[in-house]
Amino acid sequence: MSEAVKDAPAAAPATATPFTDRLRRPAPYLWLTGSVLLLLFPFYLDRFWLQAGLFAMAAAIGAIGLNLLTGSTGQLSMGHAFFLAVGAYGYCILAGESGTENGHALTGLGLPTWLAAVLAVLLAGAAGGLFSPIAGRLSGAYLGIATLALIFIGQHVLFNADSLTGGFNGRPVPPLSLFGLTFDDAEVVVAAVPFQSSEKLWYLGLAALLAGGLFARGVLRGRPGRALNAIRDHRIAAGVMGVPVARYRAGVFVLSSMYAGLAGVLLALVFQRTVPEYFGMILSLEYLAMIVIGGLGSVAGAVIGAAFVSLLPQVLTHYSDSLPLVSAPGTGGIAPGEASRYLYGAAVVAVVLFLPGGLARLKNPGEKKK
Amino acid sequence: MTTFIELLLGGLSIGSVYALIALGFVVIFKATEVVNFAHASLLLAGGYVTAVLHDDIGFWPALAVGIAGAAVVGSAVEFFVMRRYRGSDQSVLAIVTIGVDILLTTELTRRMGTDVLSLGDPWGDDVVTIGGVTLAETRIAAFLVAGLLITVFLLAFRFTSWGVSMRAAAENPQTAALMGIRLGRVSLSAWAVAGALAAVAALFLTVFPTPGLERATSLAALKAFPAAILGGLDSTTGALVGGLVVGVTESLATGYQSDLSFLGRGIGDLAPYLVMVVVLLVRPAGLFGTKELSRV
Amino acid sequence: SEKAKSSDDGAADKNGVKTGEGVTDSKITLGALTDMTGVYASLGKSVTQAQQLWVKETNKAGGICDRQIELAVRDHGYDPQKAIGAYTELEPDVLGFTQFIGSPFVSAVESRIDGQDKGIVLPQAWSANLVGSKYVRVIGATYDVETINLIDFLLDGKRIAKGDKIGHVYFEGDYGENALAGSKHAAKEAGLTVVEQKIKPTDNDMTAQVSALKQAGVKAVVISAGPRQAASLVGVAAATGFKVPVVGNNSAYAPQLLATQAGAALQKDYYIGASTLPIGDAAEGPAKLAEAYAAQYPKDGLDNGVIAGYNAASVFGEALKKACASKDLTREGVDKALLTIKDFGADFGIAHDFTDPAAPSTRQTVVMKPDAKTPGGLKVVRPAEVAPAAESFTLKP
Amino acid sequence: MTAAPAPLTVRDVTVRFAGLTALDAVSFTVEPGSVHAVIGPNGAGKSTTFNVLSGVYRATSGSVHLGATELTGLAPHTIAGLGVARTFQNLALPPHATVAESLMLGRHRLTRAGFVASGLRLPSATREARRHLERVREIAEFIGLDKELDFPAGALPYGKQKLVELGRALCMEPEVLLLDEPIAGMTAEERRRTAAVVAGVRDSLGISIVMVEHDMGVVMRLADAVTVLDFGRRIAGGTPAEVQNDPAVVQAYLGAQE
Amino acid sequence: MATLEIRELSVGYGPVRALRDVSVDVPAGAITAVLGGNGAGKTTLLRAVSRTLGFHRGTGTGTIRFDGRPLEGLRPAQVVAAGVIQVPEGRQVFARMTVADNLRAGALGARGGRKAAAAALRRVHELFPVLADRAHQRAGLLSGGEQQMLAMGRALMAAPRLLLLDEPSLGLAPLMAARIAETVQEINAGGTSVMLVEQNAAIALRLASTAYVLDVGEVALDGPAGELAASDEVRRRYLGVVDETAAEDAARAEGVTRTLSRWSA
Ligand SMILES: Nc1ncnc2c1ncn2[C@@H]1O[C@H](COP(=O)(O)OP(=O)(O)OP(=O)(O)O)[C@@H](O)[C@H]1O
Ligand SMILES: Nc1ncnc2c1ncn2[C@@H]1O[C@H](COP(=O)(O)OP(=O)(O)OP(=O)(O)O)[C@@H](O)[C@H]1O
Ligand SMILES: [Mg+2]
Ligand SMILES: [Mg+2]
Repeated sequence: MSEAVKDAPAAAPATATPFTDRLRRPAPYLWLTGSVLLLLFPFYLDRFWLQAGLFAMAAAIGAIGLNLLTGSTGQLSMGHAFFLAVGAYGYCILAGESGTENGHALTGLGLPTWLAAVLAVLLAGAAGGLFSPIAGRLSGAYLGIATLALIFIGQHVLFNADSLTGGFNGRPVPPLSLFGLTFDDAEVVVAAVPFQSSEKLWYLGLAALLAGGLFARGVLRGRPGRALNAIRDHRIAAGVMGVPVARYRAGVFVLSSMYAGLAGVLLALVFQRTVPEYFGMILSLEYLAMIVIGGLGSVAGAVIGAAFVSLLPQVLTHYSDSLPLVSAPGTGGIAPGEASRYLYGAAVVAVVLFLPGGLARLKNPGEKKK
Repeated sequence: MTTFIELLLGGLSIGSVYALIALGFVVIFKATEVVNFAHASLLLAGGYVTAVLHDDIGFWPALAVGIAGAAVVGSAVEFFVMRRYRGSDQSVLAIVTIGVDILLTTELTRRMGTDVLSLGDPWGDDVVTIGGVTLAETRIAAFLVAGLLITVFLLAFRFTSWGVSMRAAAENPQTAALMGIRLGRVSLSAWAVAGALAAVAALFLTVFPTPGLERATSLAALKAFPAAILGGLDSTTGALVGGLVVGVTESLATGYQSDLSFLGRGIGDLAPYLVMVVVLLVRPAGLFGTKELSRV
Repeated sequence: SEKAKSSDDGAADKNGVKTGEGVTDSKITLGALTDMTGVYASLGKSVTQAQQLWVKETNKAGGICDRQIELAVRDHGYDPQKAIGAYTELEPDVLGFTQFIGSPFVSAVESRIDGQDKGIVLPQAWSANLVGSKYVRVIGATYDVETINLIDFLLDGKRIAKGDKIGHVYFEGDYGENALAGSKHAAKEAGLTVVEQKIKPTDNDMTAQVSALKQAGVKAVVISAGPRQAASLVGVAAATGFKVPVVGNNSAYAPQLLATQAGAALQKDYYIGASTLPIGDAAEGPAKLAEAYAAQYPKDGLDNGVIAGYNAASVFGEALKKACASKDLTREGVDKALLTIKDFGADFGIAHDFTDPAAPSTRQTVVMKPDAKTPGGLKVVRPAEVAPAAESFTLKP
Repeated sequence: MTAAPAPLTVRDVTVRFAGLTALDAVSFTVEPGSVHAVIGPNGAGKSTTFNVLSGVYRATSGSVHLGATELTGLAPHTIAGLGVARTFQNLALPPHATVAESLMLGRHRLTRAGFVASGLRLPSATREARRHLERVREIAEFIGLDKELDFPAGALPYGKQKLVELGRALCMEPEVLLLDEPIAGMTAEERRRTAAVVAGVRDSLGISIVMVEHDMGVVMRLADAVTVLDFGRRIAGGTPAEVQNDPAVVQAYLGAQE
Repeated sequence: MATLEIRELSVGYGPVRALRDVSVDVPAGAITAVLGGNGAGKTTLLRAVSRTLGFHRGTGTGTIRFDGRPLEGLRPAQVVAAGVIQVPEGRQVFARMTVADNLRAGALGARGGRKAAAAALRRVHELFPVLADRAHQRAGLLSGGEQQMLAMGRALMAAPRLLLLDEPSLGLAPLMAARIAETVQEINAGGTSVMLVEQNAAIALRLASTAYVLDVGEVALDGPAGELAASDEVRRRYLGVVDETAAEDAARAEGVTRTLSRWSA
């Protein structure tokens, strides 16, 4: 080839190779500072903030899963909350002991809690697999609303299968034990700081989020990710290129359900009791908002979006006394609950408007979505 | 047997209200390919305007203003929000409408407070009895209005240039523009029409036998989702049939819940979704929807 | 770090009053976890405003134990995550909670309350599932007991008799299912049959339910749902010529309903039970409160949430006073004080007894009837009374 | 890879759509290692033939065999797995993915990494990706796309996009390559270059190529055999020269030569 | 006189410069051809005229006047209303609508009344009988060539004053391509000016009176079509006329020596 042809094009966009990608990421010390901060939080923040952070971590895990499905494969799902419920309740049923509570009989298998957690995630995946006749065949709005059916079915089961779910009462969540460490409220003093469930769970949440994030990133950057994107962009062409479309659609649905299941287990551990009300349609919509706000198809986006959507109301309520505009409840004016909804609604609209790639783009505007 | 007929007719009558709501979804979807989650809040807006005005200016003028008001709100949503996203991914747009819905619903419920508002309709709690079966007059009105509006839109979509523009704009905005179609005007009109339809639906959703308009009314509007999907998101006929199917399913499942109690009680809400899932398994684009078309 | 353990309990002020969380030398902070933007917004608003009124009055009268009362309010909008978050946030800084709307959320934190936090929580929910905790104390008759009393009212008036069927339309969830347990018990005692109709809060149209109940031939209907459902049920029943009495729990009515199409029907043959007198009652307690409330919040209507909220706050206040007297304003001290309150709140029609955590504070129910002419829209038709079937009923085995 | 490529046999394939017979008992055989052109007027059924061959459409009757393997009724991805690759007449490229990614998609059938291996970044997956990226570069260079590897395919001009399609199909290392109008929308010079690529593929890889093309010049130059369709029926077949002078073909397709 | 004047037009898509100072005239009643290789900017030029650059996030500077009236600042629909109709690249039929509805959509921008539309429809059916046969089929299911015919027919429904054609013969069989050429000539004879972008330079240069050659966003050559057709450069690059030396040149420049070996791993 002639020399002239080898000249790089004038406006070469970011290269796709992982290596150069790594170079473009913020300097390692930024990561280091961030990690150290995250690791130190339990020593300084009180339970409220830790719990809020844990909610955000669980949401982030769930959002990563949804983003695999909706962002990367173009399969709209409004049934994510259902799989969260499967994870949360699955864990309780598998780990809980049989017995009676408030006069209701509760069935539990009493498995070791770590095993129950793993099985609960698998159970959520299996639930996703059961839905694959639909998930493999439908797309777009039809799939979105078909998955809405899961929410209604789920809530119905949660309320009615008393002996498994505890009905409206919910079930107590057995604390997780891992390597002899139990994530309950029994105090363990670390560096003169009493560690209760939130402090302990914090590290568990971080680990789960990190693992989940890295895994999803690997999937997206690898062969399956390409196949998923191809299905999103051109279903028939994907098939002709050798991608088994229905199997991949079903597969990613299962994977995303497993992420939801993991998020559900973590949420259950934080809540310490499962409540059926939680796993409703609003929750599913919040997850959708997370991935759009953060950026469709990107792992970092899911995390950022989840943090945003899940922390915003908590922060606003917390500071409701000192924020202008927002008035304390019962004094007339805009209640913090309302203010946070205004903000959150406006954020969904505005982020998409001004940052078409989501908040994740802010960090690194040049970077390709992924 | 009379119970069955009573439940059936009751289901058809509430079903026609769902059909009206579903029609609003269908109009937006046909014109912009967007699933409009903000429809419930348009409904709330229309109902609210009617409710606050009827005491002062009478029911019919209030309803007219309510319809116009909801149309204006719909247009405003299009003009200030949706227009800026033209060409974005379908699911992104759907999620944007969720954002809009949150904003509108919060504002409206804040205004409504905790009241139950009456729309001041002239039908009151009058009923007609046909062969031992009683039906609320409001529901008969709803049935007639839904049938009429759906026929009108069916014809409009098929035969007017507005309908052609709308479908063209939905499918390929750029080429539609090359045909001289004013995209802005088309989608603005779609949103305005959807708003107006929502206001009409709001009326029928909140008059007797339901007590009135209040903050939870928008939740009831969600029942139009399975209706729209079941019928086919881009089909006006589908909206009608879907609405009726949902109404009847819900009514029968409720009425016979004692006999169905092995499924757990209170499956009235759930049954339409189950029917929807079964329909989708057989017909992935709903009963009357256009199948996903693709050839290479 | 700040979180590092330092012992701060057991501190005592200059008067020798022991203090703990939520109490300083000049201030007692109480929490209120309410719903002013979600499904229970109308209840939450009245309860909260009434409690704020109580705080104001109490502070004006010099506070309690030389301390001003402060109410920290968090609106969770009936969202579990926010509710639990708000509890976690306020718990370290308050002495206890005068209000916690949403019994599922109360259940969710109950093990924390009983296990470690040990602050008093007065939920605004009347589910029997909440009874039994030393710290979570339900004020008033629980839904099951209330329902038994309501059915007794019907039996009393000879509206139904042995062998009849009664319908029960109830919400999925805590409230409805607890009430159902009551009606089943009452039915068993009186030889009735219950025809169940379970609904969801999104159901606003009771046409199908009425059809089904009519077909089943029920002689009366119990409704354990929201005001809207009650209005629709009563309205449809009246319009279709299904003339049976309808009784509802205290949450199945709101005065705003009188302005709707169902208003007339509601005033005919609909009865509501509650553990307080209606706010519009001529008795001194409600009358004084109604006046003060109307002066403070002229724009807002009066409903029974006002009494419920005010009553709960006063109970807490009474416990604080007793705790102050025994020089112990810690959570433990207040709890001990509450356990000695035996006969409180009779101004609102019913005296409450908090000495036994395993029982509701009362088993009496006032039966009322909607009435457009009284403020608050309710008038008493049967004063506080306990049905024999309710005397010994317990939900928990 | 297989030493002796297999013939592709199309026997009596009929495809009917509601009220329309798009293919009517069409038969032809593609000899191993040859370039076989399918020509005919618009709507004759050429793309439909491709759609049957690649499994996108199901034949109403008739059969397709690759060697001894029956392709009829198999799913598209299974057929792709057997080594049949194709391009699309109307581009089917992901708009935002880079050219490199689009080409890597072509490697799908040759690679193994699944959700678990990719998610855990097992060494096997990483190694595999690296090796195949290398090959993708090679192919891109071969068809003259090496400069565009990092561009989003959607922003390339039409002609380049057609090349990406060709490259993606080549990346599947096919035994049979189906090209639907590979040089439409190119200037004469670009056509020549693309034709050279196609010829180069046949010569260096020895695979069978089935090509739909309206540019008779290119068909004449490249094709070893030609099948002519009209209204879904095969109206002629043979060497390019034979076909070119067939009066039926002239009348239905070519028109009076200039 | 209806003339299109493009002056100093520069267009960019984000960082990509697609056109640089391009000036083109389409005289009234004439056919003007624009040639150029892939990525030369032909489509971009047409987009700039029809004001649809915005759909591709493109921005431009320079002036474009039609009949002396500046087109900048108009919306696409207003350009159509002025009588400028474009046949987009790559067919772009409304796939889910029927063939008949596609044609109706084409008539939306027409200025004539119902009668004119009926006449136009008759004419289109005459030109492309298959469109009449398939009137109720969904356009997305047509074959590639049939879609191209539909795209062309749709534009004719609008009775344009200036027709912008982006590769109208793309994917058409030789017979049909000739038919299109005739049609273009006929339309032109009826008083419609035509700006023709074509890869098939032979046809384009035969039809056009003047031609422009774009190269990487700039006008490389322009002049009467006959003259251009005779020039070596155009003959070699666009007309496919290969003489000995040119072929050798080409072979060297294109690196035909490249080979691909079999993947063996
Ligand atoms: N899925 C389908 N449904 C209905 N008709 C179809 C379908 N696919 C193809 N057809 C019809 O079958 C006929 C053959 O189409 P095909 O695409 O095979 O033609 P072609 O030979 O490739 O033409 P071109 O050269 O124009 O691309 C056309 O008339 C087309 O309209
Ligand atoms: N949407 C777009 N985004 C970014 N760049 C674009 C876009 N469309 C075109 N370009 C770039 O602009 C330049 C001109 O493209 P254009 O499509 O106008 O070429 P063309 O002459 O029509 O080519 P072809 O003959 O292949 O159709 C090319 O370099 C192309 O990559
Ligand atoms: Mg074809
Ligand atoms: Mg072009």
